Parts: sequence; structure tokens; C-alpha cells
Amino acid sequence: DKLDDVLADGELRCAVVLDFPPMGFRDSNNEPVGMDVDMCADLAAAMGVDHQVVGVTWAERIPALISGKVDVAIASSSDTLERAQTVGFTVPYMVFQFQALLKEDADITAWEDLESARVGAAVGTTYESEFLAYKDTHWPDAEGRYVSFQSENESFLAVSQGQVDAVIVTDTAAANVVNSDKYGELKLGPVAPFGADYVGMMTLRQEYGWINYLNLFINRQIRSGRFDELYAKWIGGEPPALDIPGVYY
Amino acid sequence: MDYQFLWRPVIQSLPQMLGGASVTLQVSVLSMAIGMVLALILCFAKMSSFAGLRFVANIWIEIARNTPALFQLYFFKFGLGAVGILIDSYITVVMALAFNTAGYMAETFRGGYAAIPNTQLRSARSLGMTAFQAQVHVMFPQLLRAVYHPMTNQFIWVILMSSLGMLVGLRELSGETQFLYSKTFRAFEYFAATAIIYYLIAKLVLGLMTLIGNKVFGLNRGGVA
Amino acid sequence: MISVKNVRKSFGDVEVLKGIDLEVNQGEVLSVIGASGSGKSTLLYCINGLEPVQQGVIEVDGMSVHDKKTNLNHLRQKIGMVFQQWNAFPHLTTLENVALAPRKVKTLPKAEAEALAESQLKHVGLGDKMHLYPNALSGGQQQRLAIARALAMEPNYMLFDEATSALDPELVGEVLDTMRLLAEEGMTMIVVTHEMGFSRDVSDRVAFFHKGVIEEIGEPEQVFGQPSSEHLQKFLAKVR
Amino acid sequence: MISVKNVRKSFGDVEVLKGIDLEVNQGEVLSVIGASGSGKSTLLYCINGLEPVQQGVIEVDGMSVHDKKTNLNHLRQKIGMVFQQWNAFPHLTTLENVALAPRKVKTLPKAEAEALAESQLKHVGLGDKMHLYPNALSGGQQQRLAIARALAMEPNYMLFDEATSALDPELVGEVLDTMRLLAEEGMTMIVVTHEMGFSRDVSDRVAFFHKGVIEEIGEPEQVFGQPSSEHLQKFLAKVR
Amino acid sequence: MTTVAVFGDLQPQDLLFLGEAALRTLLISSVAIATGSLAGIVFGWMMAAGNRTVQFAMNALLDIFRSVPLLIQLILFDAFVSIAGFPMPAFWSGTMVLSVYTSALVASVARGGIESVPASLRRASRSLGLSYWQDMRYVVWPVGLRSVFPSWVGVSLSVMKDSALVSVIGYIELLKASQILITRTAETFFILGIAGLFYFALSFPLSRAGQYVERRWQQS
Ligand SMILES: Nc1ncnc2c1ncn2[C@@H]1O[C@H](COP(=O)(O)OP(=O)(O)OP(=O)(O)O)[C@@H](O)[C@H]1O
Ligand SMILES: Nc1ncnc2c1ncn2[C@@H]1O[C@H](COP(=O)(O)OP(=O)(O)OP(=O)(O)O)[C@@H](O)[C@H]1O
Ligand SMILES: [Mg+2]
Ligand SMILES: [Mg+2]
Repeated sequence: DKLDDVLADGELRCAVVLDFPPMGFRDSNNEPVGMDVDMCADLAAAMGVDHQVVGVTWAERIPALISGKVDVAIASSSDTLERAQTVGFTVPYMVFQFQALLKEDADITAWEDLESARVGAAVGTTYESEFLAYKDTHWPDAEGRYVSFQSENESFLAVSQGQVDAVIVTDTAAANVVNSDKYGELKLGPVAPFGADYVGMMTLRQEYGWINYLNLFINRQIRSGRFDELYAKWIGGEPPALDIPGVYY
Repeated sequence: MDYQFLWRPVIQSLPQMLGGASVTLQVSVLSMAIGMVLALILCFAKMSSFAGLRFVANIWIEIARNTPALFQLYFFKFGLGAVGILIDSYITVVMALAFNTAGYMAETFRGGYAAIPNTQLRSARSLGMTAFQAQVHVMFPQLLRAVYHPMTNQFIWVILMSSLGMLVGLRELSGETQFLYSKTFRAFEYFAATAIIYYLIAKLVLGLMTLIGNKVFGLNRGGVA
Repeated sequence: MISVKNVRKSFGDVEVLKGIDLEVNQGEVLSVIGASGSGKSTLLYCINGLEPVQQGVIEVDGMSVHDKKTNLNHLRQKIGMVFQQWNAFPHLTTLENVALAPRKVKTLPKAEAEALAESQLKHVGLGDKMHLYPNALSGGQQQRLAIARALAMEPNYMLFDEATSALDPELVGEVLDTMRLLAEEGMTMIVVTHEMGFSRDVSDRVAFFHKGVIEEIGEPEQVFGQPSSEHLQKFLAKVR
Repeated sequence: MISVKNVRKSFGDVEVLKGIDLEVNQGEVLSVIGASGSGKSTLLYCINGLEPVQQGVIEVDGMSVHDKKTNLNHLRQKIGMVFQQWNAFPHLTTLENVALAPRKVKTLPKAEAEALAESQLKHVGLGDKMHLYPNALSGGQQQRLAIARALAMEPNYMLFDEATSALDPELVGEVLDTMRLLAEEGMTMIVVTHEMGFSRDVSDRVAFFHKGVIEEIGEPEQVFGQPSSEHLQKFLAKVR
Repeated sequence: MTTVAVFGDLQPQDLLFLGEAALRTLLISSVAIATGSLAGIVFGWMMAAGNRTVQFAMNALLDIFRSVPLLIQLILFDAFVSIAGFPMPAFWSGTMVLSVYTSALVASVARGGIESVPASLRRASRSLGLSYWQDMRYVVWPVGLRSVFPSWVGVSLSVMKDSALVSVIGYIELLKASQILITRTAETFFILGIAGLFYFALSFPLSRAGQYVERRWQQS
């Protein structure tokens, strides 16, 4: 199976979304870096093989997997039941909160203020669909407009340029953007009331052995303290708990 | 091939995709209408004796014709944003496609104009028509006929290129498809259905335009030559 | 009366008319012959005010064509013109072709303009083609349509610029017959033509153009019978 | 000898040749006249194997044109053909136009083919135009080029399809003179033409086509002088 | 909080990055134009010379590529080769789609070129004894090529510009590279300006050169 293939090839190929800082992005040499990239490197090291990071957009994750261009997608992908009908997920290796990102001078303080604002998010992300679903149920006649962006970074750009009043992003990204002055004066906005976003690694649905291996790898990352290390390096602050209280799996 | 095709989700979301298709049509018709008006203005600007006008028209036409449509779209999206002009993706797409259409059709108008034998204008003037009357009653109907076919092609092109809306977050047919796809990860099925819908739209519009063309210009009303 | 006095005309650096003097009297038929490029068409365009001149005066019924004060659109109604080809407006039916100018220029009501158009079309023998589009007509019919269209403005003069030379040989006759009819009805005409037979039969005078000047002008018998200019002799030998 | 026996030819449903019988003997000049659409060009195309026939046999020097076993490319070398217009290959100089077929078809070496081309061009009076492209030539010169090009294959027969009717009147003469020269040299020719004068002067026989049949054929004096068919009388009256 | 710089200023090596991407744009478009044109000429000849069935079939087939957005063709083909189990690098799937797309456009141009050669010219060459292929090679090809050369240049330039769409399947060509740099540095105008200039610098002289060649041919 895939596990044997990777071991035999001596190379692990990971799909990583590279416009999703700090999980995946390009450094000033345009080389891929980020927490997902380090995860990939750790996994390869554990298997004793080389690693290769294949940069993908949100939309390319699945074709890359199915075509066998990559062995695993470490691409901050939310583990929805709908998606799991198409691909196989590991246990979560990361969890995000969703948060609004605002311009420094915006007068949005509470989540409800977004009802009448122009809000954006990256297309195809979980928080996009969560936000749209929330909007439909809670603010059925909201006057604010919604805009999707092709990538996370574009949404930062858009809010800094004032194309929208707020964008919904992950808490990890938000913290990062606000600390950088690249996009001008931005500030953290209210946290979304809808749930946390657990993301897993993905591979082909039928690769049980490979999924087992990946699950154990994630488990060991946390047990060994490597996860906390990476979290401190890329995000900072208190690492979140990846377990769900009151559930076996 | 291990992959199992699963068409049920596609069929279930067909209404949503058709909703996207109607946005595609709206955007295309709007871009086309604005683009044609701009094209006519550009065409006259380029033929005008005022150097400033000619310069602007030339710059516009050359940029529209010599850079990718996607570049033009990014330009309207990021470029205008960077100088603080706020537009949403719908208007961005319409602006970019209209900009492009204007550049291309301006040249078509000019070519169509040049293709009308000059005895036509002379005949009209020799009958005592004013320059304006000659343009309106003799030249323009022939111009319209001459550019009708290229205009139809441009219209189809605009419909197909409006799929770039997906890349700036517009939920037209492609954007809607991408949204649906990201929920289920069924890329092939969704985009195959989308391809079929585009094909049908293109054929439908072509048929309609041909029908209108035959009705308005008549098969038996040949042009000169 | 059309009078042309010392007219010079250039396109850019090229002088095409090098001092033309000419008078055409009421009821007269003048035909103009000459090699390609000698300036025949250009003269007609100048008479009709379709081209400016650099020097000289052209008067039609005493009105100076190139005077700024002259209302050219008004003057042109007096002068009908038929070109070598592509005369017919392809987007209009035969009837609409003829009725257009009466309606828009003379602002006649539609019914009246069409009645006028109909009578002119019958005059040139196209009474049964009124609702066809020009491309359903033969070349000769299209030229007759052009004549009818010019006549519908009730002009005092008609200018023909090689009206038959783009036609198939079989179709030349019908157009020439229509022109002959006009001449017999007393229309004042200037006819640029390659049809020597027609020119000889119908014209009161014939003018021979050579490189922008009128080298010879006179009655057909004289011009064709005893050409004095060498160029004219050569020209006639060529076209036979 | 060219012999055409009971040839019928249709385009789709339209029968264009309705049983043509014809013989053209060595050294004979046959001219073909008739209204537009009567099938004159079609007959020439059939003789040269450019169009298939539905019935009948055409033989050239005893070889059946439409027989599967006949090598048409070979046969066509015997038959030169000149068309109404667009004869000259626009991308080749005059010399190259003439040398192309000798080089490619007869596989002559370049120098030889060009020498041949040069002599043929001189023959038709284009010795000084060898390095010009066709669009620098007048229409008449282009037609003479086409004649030279055909002659360079040293054909036994020449077919002319209204070789002068797209020309300005001034240019017709020079082409007819070249054709006259060929006739005098004894070339066997079939000449479709609207030039009645030429036809009368040069032809041994004249055939009148009417709606796909040869309505009348005979010596020029008889065909032009005492036409028996009513259609021919009408036709002659029209073209004068 | 964080110690890592996610965003950075534009650096000299970024221009190199753009330059490489520009070369990739050139590479993928030239390969696609070359193969697409060759195939297109063959298709065009089939449509001009074939019988009605061939014409109809070719037309219907090639029409599909002209009636579905290139963007969708790219995504669909990439997804298809994926699930069919023939993974290939984005360069190759992009090249294949672009080539087929080009061939569909070139086919109608080539057909037009062949049909633009006046029948009398072809009759003239056949009447001299030239065979079908000699006629094709020495008359139809050079004459037809001249008449449609400008359209062919137009098709090529539009394929060059459309190659920007290959970015959606992950090929980092010029526009994608610009986008990466824009999102990292937010230097929108500068980077878009460079990308635009590059396209313009490629397209404008080529179309002018095409016009020039066309005019020269018309004179000869
Ligand atoms: N618009 C123009 N611009 C420049 N030169 C022109 C223009 N119109 C005509 N000419 C030139 O003026 C000269 C005379 O042209 P004109 O058409 O009057 O000749 P013509 O005697 O009517 O010839 P033809 O018998 O061929 O119609 C020609 O050399 C022609 O090239
Ligand atoms: N390729 C074709 N397909 C269908 N019909 C054709 C074709 N070629 C010629 N015809 C028809 O055949 C008839 C005879 O044509 P042909 O060209 O032989 O006439 P022609 O006597 O040479 O006339 P012209 O004097 O106008 O050249 C015409 O009615 C024409 O429309
Ligand atoms: Mg003239
Ligand atoms: Mg013919």
C-alpha cells in the first residue's frame, strides 16, 4: 500500500496550501515554510525518507491526492463528513477558532456588528461555509454583502485595502497578520460563535494502513512535545487541546 | 482506476449550479452591453483628429489586446483596491470583461467601417443627405451588419471568460461549482457537469444570436460585394 | 448650367486636375473619355462638392460649389450621381433605397416618398422588383436602381461615373438604354464612360481627358472622326 | 484531336451539360460563345479532367480523360489552360510562375526550367518583367503570363476561358494579340470568349452554347452572318 | 507573540522568481502553439478536403473545445487524469489541454486558409499537371498561409495570453508568480506592472511583426 510505496520510494510528497500563513506560506526566498511544512518534514524524518512539499491551492488538494501526485495532504483541511465521503481523514492534528480581522479604525466590536458589514473569506474554506450558513439562519435579511476570495492572503489584502469591512480567518492567521505591518493597520475582531475547526491530514479513502500510521504519528507528535514546540514557533501562546471531551475517537 | 464516480450530489445541486449559470449570463450580457458602447466611443476616439483622444484610445486598445484577460481582472481587483477604490467581485468581473470587449470590438468597428465601399457614403451625400444622416441611415446599418458576426463571437468569448469570476470569488457558474466542490471534494463530477452547462449555454446563445441576425439582417440582404 | 473655371485639384503632392475649364449647358449631354487615372472621376466629385479643390471655381446654376456659404446638401439635391459600382444601399429594399433620400432630405411623408419611389422605379423598368434587396438584383438592375434613386430627388443634372464598366457585357445594354432615355427626355448629363458607341450616339459633346487636362473637346463626329491630339489617337486605337 | 461524345454533366440536381458532341482537329481554332451560365466553362473543365462527367466520353489524342486508368497529371501537360482571372500564383515571381510546373512536373533542373520560362515569357512579350511579382503586373500582363506558363509545358492544346473578360478595355487588345499569335503558329485552341470581333477573325469554327447544348456550330461567317437559331439571333443582338 | 516573518518586502531575488516564471510562460505557450498548430493544420485540411461526414464530425468535436471555458477544461482534464491514474506534472497536463485548445482554434484558421485559395488558382495549377499534393505544397500552402497568417498570429498570441490560466492547476507561470509575490509583499502595482509589461512586450511586437509580414507579403 501507500506506506510501503513511500518507504520504497524513499520520498514523501506532501500537499500543503501555501497561502495560508502561518500553516503554509512562502518565505522571502519564495521557499515553502510553515507549521504544515514542518509536520511534513517530521513525518518524513520519522519514516527515514526525504520529503518534498507540493504547493497547492485549496482547490487542488484533492486532484493532487487522487492522481497520486502526493502521498498525503497536510493542508489544514477540515474533517467534514461530506468530504470524508470522498477522501480519508486522520485524527485532528490542529484546531482553529474563527475570528474576524478588521481594519484598525473599524467600529465593529461585537459579532453582531458584522450583520450590516461587508464580510469576506477565502473560497472553499470551512469558515466560509460556516459563516454563510450562520448568516442564512441568524441574519436572513442582512444588508451586508458577502465576498469570497481565492486565497487567505487575498482576503488580508482586501481588508487592508478596505474592499471589505471584515474577513473571517483562522485565529492563527489573524494573530500573525496583525503582528506584521505588511498589510497596514489591522486589528483582531470578534471570535465567531460557531464551533472550532478540527483539521486532519488527508489521503486516499482506502489507505487504511497509511491512515493508521499517520494517526500514530500525530499521537507521537503530541506525546513527544514536538507539537507544542511547533505551535510556539509558528503561532505562539497556549497550544489548544486536540481531544474532544466525552468522546472515544 | 480506483475512483468511483458519484453523480448524485451533482444532480442534487443542479438548481444551485443553474443559479450560478444565471449569474454568468447576467454578467456576460452586462459586460457585453457596456463593452459595445465603449467600443463605439473608442472607435470614434481613435479616428478623431484630436491627438489626446487618439492616445487614450490607443493605450486602452493595446492593453486590452496585448495582456491576458486574467491579468486585466487582477488589475481591476488588486490594482483599484490598492488605490482605495472599492468594488465587489461582480463589478470587478463586469469591468474587466467590458474593458477587454471594448478594446477588441473597437478594432472590429474600425475594420467594419473601412470595409464599406466609399461609394456608399458618396452616394448618400450626393443625394443631399447631411453627414449625420448618411452615417445614421446608410453607414451604421451596414456597420452593424459587418460587426454582427465578430460581436457574436466576442459574446461567446465573454460568456466563457466570465468563468474567471471563480478566481476572484464571484459565484457565477464556475465559482458556484468550486464552492460545491470544496464541500464534497468531487472535482471531476462537478466540473464535468459545469462543462456541459457551458457548452449548452454557448450553443444556445449562438443559436439565438444567429436567429436574431437572420431576422434583423435577413439572409437575402447581402452586404456589398 | 454647370461651369468649371480653371480648377486645380491635388491629392497630397499629386496634382490630379491641372486647370480644367468646362461649361455644360441646360439639356446638353457631355461625355468624358480618357485613360485610367486621368482625373475623370475626380472632376465629377469636385462638381458635386464631394472633394475640395485647391484653385478655381465650380458653379452649378450660378451657385459656387466650394463657397463656404453654399448649402451643399441643398445643392446636391440638384445633382444626381451614379458611380461605377456599389451604389445600392444593401440593407434596404429597392423601394426603400429610392424613398430614403426623399423622406430624410426632403422630409416627405412616407406614403408620398414611396409613391415617388415607385414611379421612378417603374420609369427605369424595375416596377416588379420593389421589395427585393439589392443583392437579389443583377448588376444592371442595381445600376438602374441607382439612377432611379438619383431621379427621385428630381435633379437638374445627372453625373455618371463609368456606370456600366463593372457590368457583364450582356447587362451593359439595359443601363445604357436607361441613360439614353434620360438624354432623350432632356436631362443635362455628364457621362464618364468607356463605351465609345454610346458616347458617339448620345453625346452632344465629348471631352478627352489626359493627365489632368482636357486635351480635346468637341462634337462626337470630330473627336472620334478627326482626333487632332496624338494621345487621343492612341487612346482610340487602343479601345477601338 | 479532342473529341467529346454525348457528354452530360450535372452539379447536384442541375444538369449543366446536356449531351455535348464536339470534335476539334489538330491546328483548329474553335471559339465558344453563349450566355452566362450556359455551360461553356464547365465543358473546358471537363475536357481537362478538372470535373467528372456523368455520361459520355471525352478523348484527347485518343486517351479517355475520365478513364480511371488515365494518368490525368500526365494528360494535363498536353492541355494548357487560361482562366478568366486569378491565374497567376501571387507568391511567385513571373519567372518562377512559369518555371514551377516544368520543375516539379517535368522535373527539369532549375537552370533549364528557367531558361524555358524565360523564352516563353519573351514569346508573350514579358521578357522585361521576369523578376516582378504578379501584383506589379497589369491585368493584361497577368493573362499573358498565364499563357506563357501554360506554353512552358509545351502543350498540344490550349483552352481559354474568357481570358480577357475581367480586363479593362484598354488591356484586352494585348492579350487577344498574343492569342492571335498562337493561332497563327498553328496551336489547336478552344476559346470561350465574349469578344465577337476576335472570334470572327481568328476562329475556324464557332460554337454557340445555349442552356447546356450546342445550338449552333459552324464557320464564323455563317454563325455571325446568318444565325439560324432564334436564341443565337437574340444573343448576338444583345452583345452587338 | 510570533518570531517568524510571514510577510516580507520585495527583494532582488523576487525579480528572478518572476523571470523564471516568465520563462515558464514562454515555454508552455511555445510548446502548445507548436504542437497545436501542427495538429490544427491537419484538422483544418481534413475539414476542407474531407467529405461531409468528416467535416461534421471534426467540426462537432473541435467545437467542444471552443465552447467550454479553458479554465474548466484545465480543471477537468487535471481531475480526470488524476482519477484515471495517470498523474502528470501540471506542466504536462497544462500543455496537453492548451495544445488541443490551440489545435481547435488553428483548425478553423487553416480551413479558412485552404478555402481562401481561389478555385481558379487551383485549377490553373492542376491544369499544368501538378498533382494534388504538389498543388497543396506549392500553391495552396504558400497562398493560403499568406491569407491567414494574421489570424494565426492572433490565435498564437491569444494562446500565449490564455496560458495564464494554467496557474489554476498549479503551474507557476508568470501571473501565478505575480500573485504569490503580491500576497507576500502587497506591492500590487509594481508587480502587476512588471507582469503586464512582460506580456505586452511579448504580444505587442509579435502582433506588429505579424502585420508587417502581412503587408510585405501583400506587396510581393
Ligand atoms: N482619395 C485619393 N487619394 C489620393 N489619390 C487619389 C485619390 N483618388 C484618386 N486619386 C488619384 O488621382 C488620380 C485620378 O484618379 P481618378 O479616379 O479621377 O481617375 P479616373 O480618370 O477616374 O480613372 P478610372 O478610369 O480608373 O476611374 C489617380 O492617379 C488616382 O490614383
Ligand atoms: N461547382 C459548381 N457547383 C454547382 N453549380 C455550378 C458549379 N459550377 C458551375 N455551376 C453552374 O453550372 C452552370 C454553368 O456554369 P458555367 O460556369 O459553365 O457557365 P458559363 O457558360 O461558363 O458562364 P459564364 O459566361 O458566366 O462564365 C451555371 O448555372 C452555374 O451556376
Ligand atoms: Mg474613375
Ligand atoms: Mg464561365
